[in-house]
Amino acid sequence: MALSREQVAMRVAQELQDGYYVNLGIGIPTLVANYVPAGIEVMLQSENGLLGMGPYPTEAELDADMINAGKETVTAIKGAAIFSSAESFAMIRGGHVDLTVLGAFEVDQNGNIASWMIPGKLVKGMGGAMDLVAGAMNIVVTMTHADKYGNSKLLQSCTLPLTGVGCVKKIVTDLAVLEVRNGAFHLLERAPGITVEEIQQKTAGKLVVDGEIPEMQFN
Amino acid sequence: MALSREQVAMRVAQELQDGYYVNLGIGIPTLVANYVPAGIEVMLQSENGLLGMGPYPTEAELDADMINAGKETVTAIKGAAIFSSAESFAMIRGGHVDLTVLGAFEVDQNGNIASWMIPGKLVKGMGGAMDLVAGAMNIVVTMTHADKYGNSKLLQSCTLPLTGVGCVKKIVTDLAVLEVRNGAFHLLERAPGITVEEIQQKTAGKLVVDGEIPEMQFN
Amino acid sequence: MAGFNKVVHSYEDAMAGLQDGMTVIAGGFGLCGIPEGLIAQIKKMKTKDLTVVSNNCGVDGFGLGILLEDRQIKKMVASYVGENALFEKQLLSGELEVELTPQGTLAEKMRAGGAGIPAFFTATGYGTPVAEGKETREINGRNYVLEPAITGDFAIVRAWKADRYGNLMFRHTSMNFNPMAATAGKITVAEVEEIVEPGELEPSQIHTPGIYVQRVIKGSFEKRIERRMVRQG
Amino acid sequence: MAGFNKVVHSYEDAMAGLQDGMTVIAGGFGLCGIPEGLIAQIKKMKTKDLTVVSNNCGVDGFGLGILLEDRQIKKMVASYVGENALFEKQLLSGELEVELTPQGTLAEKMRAGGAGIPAFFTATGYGTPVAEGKETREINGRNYVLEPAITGDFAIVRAWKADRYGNLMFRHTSMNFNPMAATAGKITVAEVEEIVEPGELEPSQIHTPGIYVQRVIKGSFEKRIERRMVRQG
Repeated sequence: MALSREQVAMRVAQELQDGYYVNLGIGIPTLVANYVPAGIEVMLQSENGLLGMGPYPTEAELDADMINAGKETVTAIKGAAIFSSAESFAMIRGGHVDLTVLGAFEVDQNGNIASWMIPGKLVKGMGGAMDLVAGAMNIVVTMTHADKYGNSKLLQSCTLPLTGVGCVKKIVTDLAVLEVRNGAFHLLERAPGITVEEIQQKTAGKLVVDGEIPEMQFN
Repeated sequence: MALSREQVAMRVAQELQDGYYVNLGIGIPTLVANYVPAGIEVMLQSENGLLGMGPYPTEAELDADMINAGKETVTAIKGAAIFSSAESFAMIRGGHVDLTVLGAFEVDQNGNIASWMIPGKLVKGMGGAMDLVAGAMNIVVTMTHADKYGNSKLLQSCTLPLTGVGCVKKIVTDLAVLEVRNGAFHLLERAPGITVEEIQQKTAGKLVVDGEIPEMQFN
Repeated sequence: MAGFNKVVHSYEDAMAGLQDGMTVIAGGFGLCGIPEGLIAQIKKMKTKDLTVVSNNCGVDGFGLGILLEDRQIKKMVASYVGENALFEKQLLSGELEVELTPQGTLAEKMRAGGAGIPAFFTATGYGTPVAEGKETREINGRNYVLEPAITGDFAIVRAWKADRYGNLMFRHTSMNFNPMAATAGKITVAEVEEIVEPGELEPSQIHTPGIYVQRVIKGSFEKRIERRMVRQG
Repeated sequence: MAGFNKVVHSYEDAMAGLQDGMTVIAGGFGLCGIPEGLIAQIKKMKTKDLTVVSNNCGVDGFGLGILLEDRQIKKMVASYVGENALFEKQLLSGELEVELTPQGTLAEKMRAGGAGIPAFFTATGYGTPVAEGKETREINGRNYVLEPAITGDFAIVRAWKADRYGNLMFRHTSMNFNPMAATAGKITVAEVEEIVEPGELEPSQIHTPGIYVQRVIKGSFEKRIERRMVRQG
């Protein structure tokens, strides 16, 4: 069965390593913070200028001057640092953030990503997404494998305007975990109960299936 | 009579305006701080990262972590700001410093300045001088009008490697105050007792003498 | 120091000299850290044809959004807009021009403007619509886009504490774009929560040295929250 | 947070991995704000053929100057050198190569290296020997030089206070080049006067966020004064 949003977040959380600085995008990526594996500590970077983002505030802690990149009120952990937007993107652009998790409309087999603009629809802007995909060492994209009409979002070549080129390394969808490498999607894991055939059928780009593909493990 | 170092500094100090941010180079420029006219306040920028430089410390105030760009121990005035070298040169390069006073080996009639390198002698480096001459809105050069052999330092074209091109606006020497404009030195003032003829004789570049040239006034 | 007393006592004085067609760089991220009173003054002045550079354009009825009501903004340079219906309407009708700029590039363009760097290379936006018409170059095996700096006739920022020399400190994440915006204005106006005596701000903890700031005004702030999220305490 | 505890307890651990031929970026201005113990450790390791990037190269017997004694430095990138006789001697004999870089350009090259900006334009040095062999360009009527960024295999900095996450604060003008150097090392090592608990440093007053710092060591410092000037108090 296709994964729920929470399950996708749980699977992405398995990509975390101890000591990682991580930037989580809006939506499913935000949920990843709830599933950090035991024994592993990560520090969350919020691109509006906060390293060491904590949970939402209590009523007593609420402060209009303390927000995250999603413009939500937030807290800072002990040992956090707060800085300007230029410093924040120096970190991001300079490759100091270990992992970025973000959503997308489309990804293609060359690691290109389209996530910010659908021609004909109102374009609200790219925010920090272009900087994040250009700067992070390690990008994981979360999205549904196909749109609601069954059209694949894993393409030979993105059809929408790009957010970044050749930058996506890993994709976690509701059906599979895939690695982007050498111009192809390499299937690494299946969602529980999902067949390779179904993944193949919903992957428009080149899919490499090498040997037995294990099911994802959730503890 | 040719001005003393102190008199050159006193004359340069007349260029100060209330509210000016000023960077003073090593040597005679440093002395300018002693002659700030009454009723005028300036703030001294030291390019190692201090805005609001104060006097030398007392024995009690001495602190190895508090130095100026000449690597001398120094103090900060109330209301000073301390920052990184990148921030300091952002101020300088970005044109936020109102006036820079510095010494030179040569200046030419096109406002070029040579102040850091004499071929054949050991080259110690340009420090912040190239940034200062490229960045300040307003540059005053202090130097002797001629070298100890009587050779002019105000040339048609600099002979030494340059520090900056077309940047010098004003020169205060031991003999004269001159403005650099339209490819010529325009004589503005004479040192007391110095004749226009002597200045002309010691100026190798094009000198414009327009009307009666007043003597410098010291109060 | 008369020459360094940058405190003004009215919003009229704070924004004096702002004219039709000027470029205004504004600090703030969403509604956090915005100079509320200075924006209100621009509305009052009815200045037109402004180019506004800011990460966002406020919401309907608050922040930079209020400058849309009388069509004072001709062009918006931002990374994310359209949190307000009026913005959408003016954009779709062609009354408002928008130059979308990646958030980090926008921050760096402001910093570069203030720091005398006319242009810089960045990988951000390479191969995307952002790079169209711009010079690109491969450096050490990666592709980069050349981005020009931004400067403004005015910069308007909000700070927490200031002294009369214009030294500024920002509070928590209301810092965001404010320090870079402050460096990039020909005239930079800081609207602040508190004015303290020179010397009260520790020199090495000043975020924006006073050299960048021409005017300081004490404001009072609503500090509207855009997305109020709380947990059970 | 095991993963974020960056404190090491020996200088051997602090500089582990430094190898012949590497590039080391060092903070400090003159003898102010230099990582004395880390420099001593490099001397002890006898690492050779180093490229050292620092505003200055210390004096005879102190600071980076001690790395000249056993000819550990192959190339120096600096804005002002030669405060020591040994430096002069090695330079004149051709044993030591020097790349003189304007001070502001040097600071910006380090910042750019840390910030993922591979190159930037600056007016500094246009028309001078510094611009030789470099691309120049007229932008809005002024001439500029394209300067590439600098990064290092190691960066060594001195800070005042640190927490175990690597957040740093600098003291007075010992800040100087340290914040930029800290961003530009693949491995950045901070030698500090005091290590405090996370949370003791006010988040918005941290000069260098811990993300840039891989190792922290508590040092003790001589803090030699280069030009001791005092007035009668």
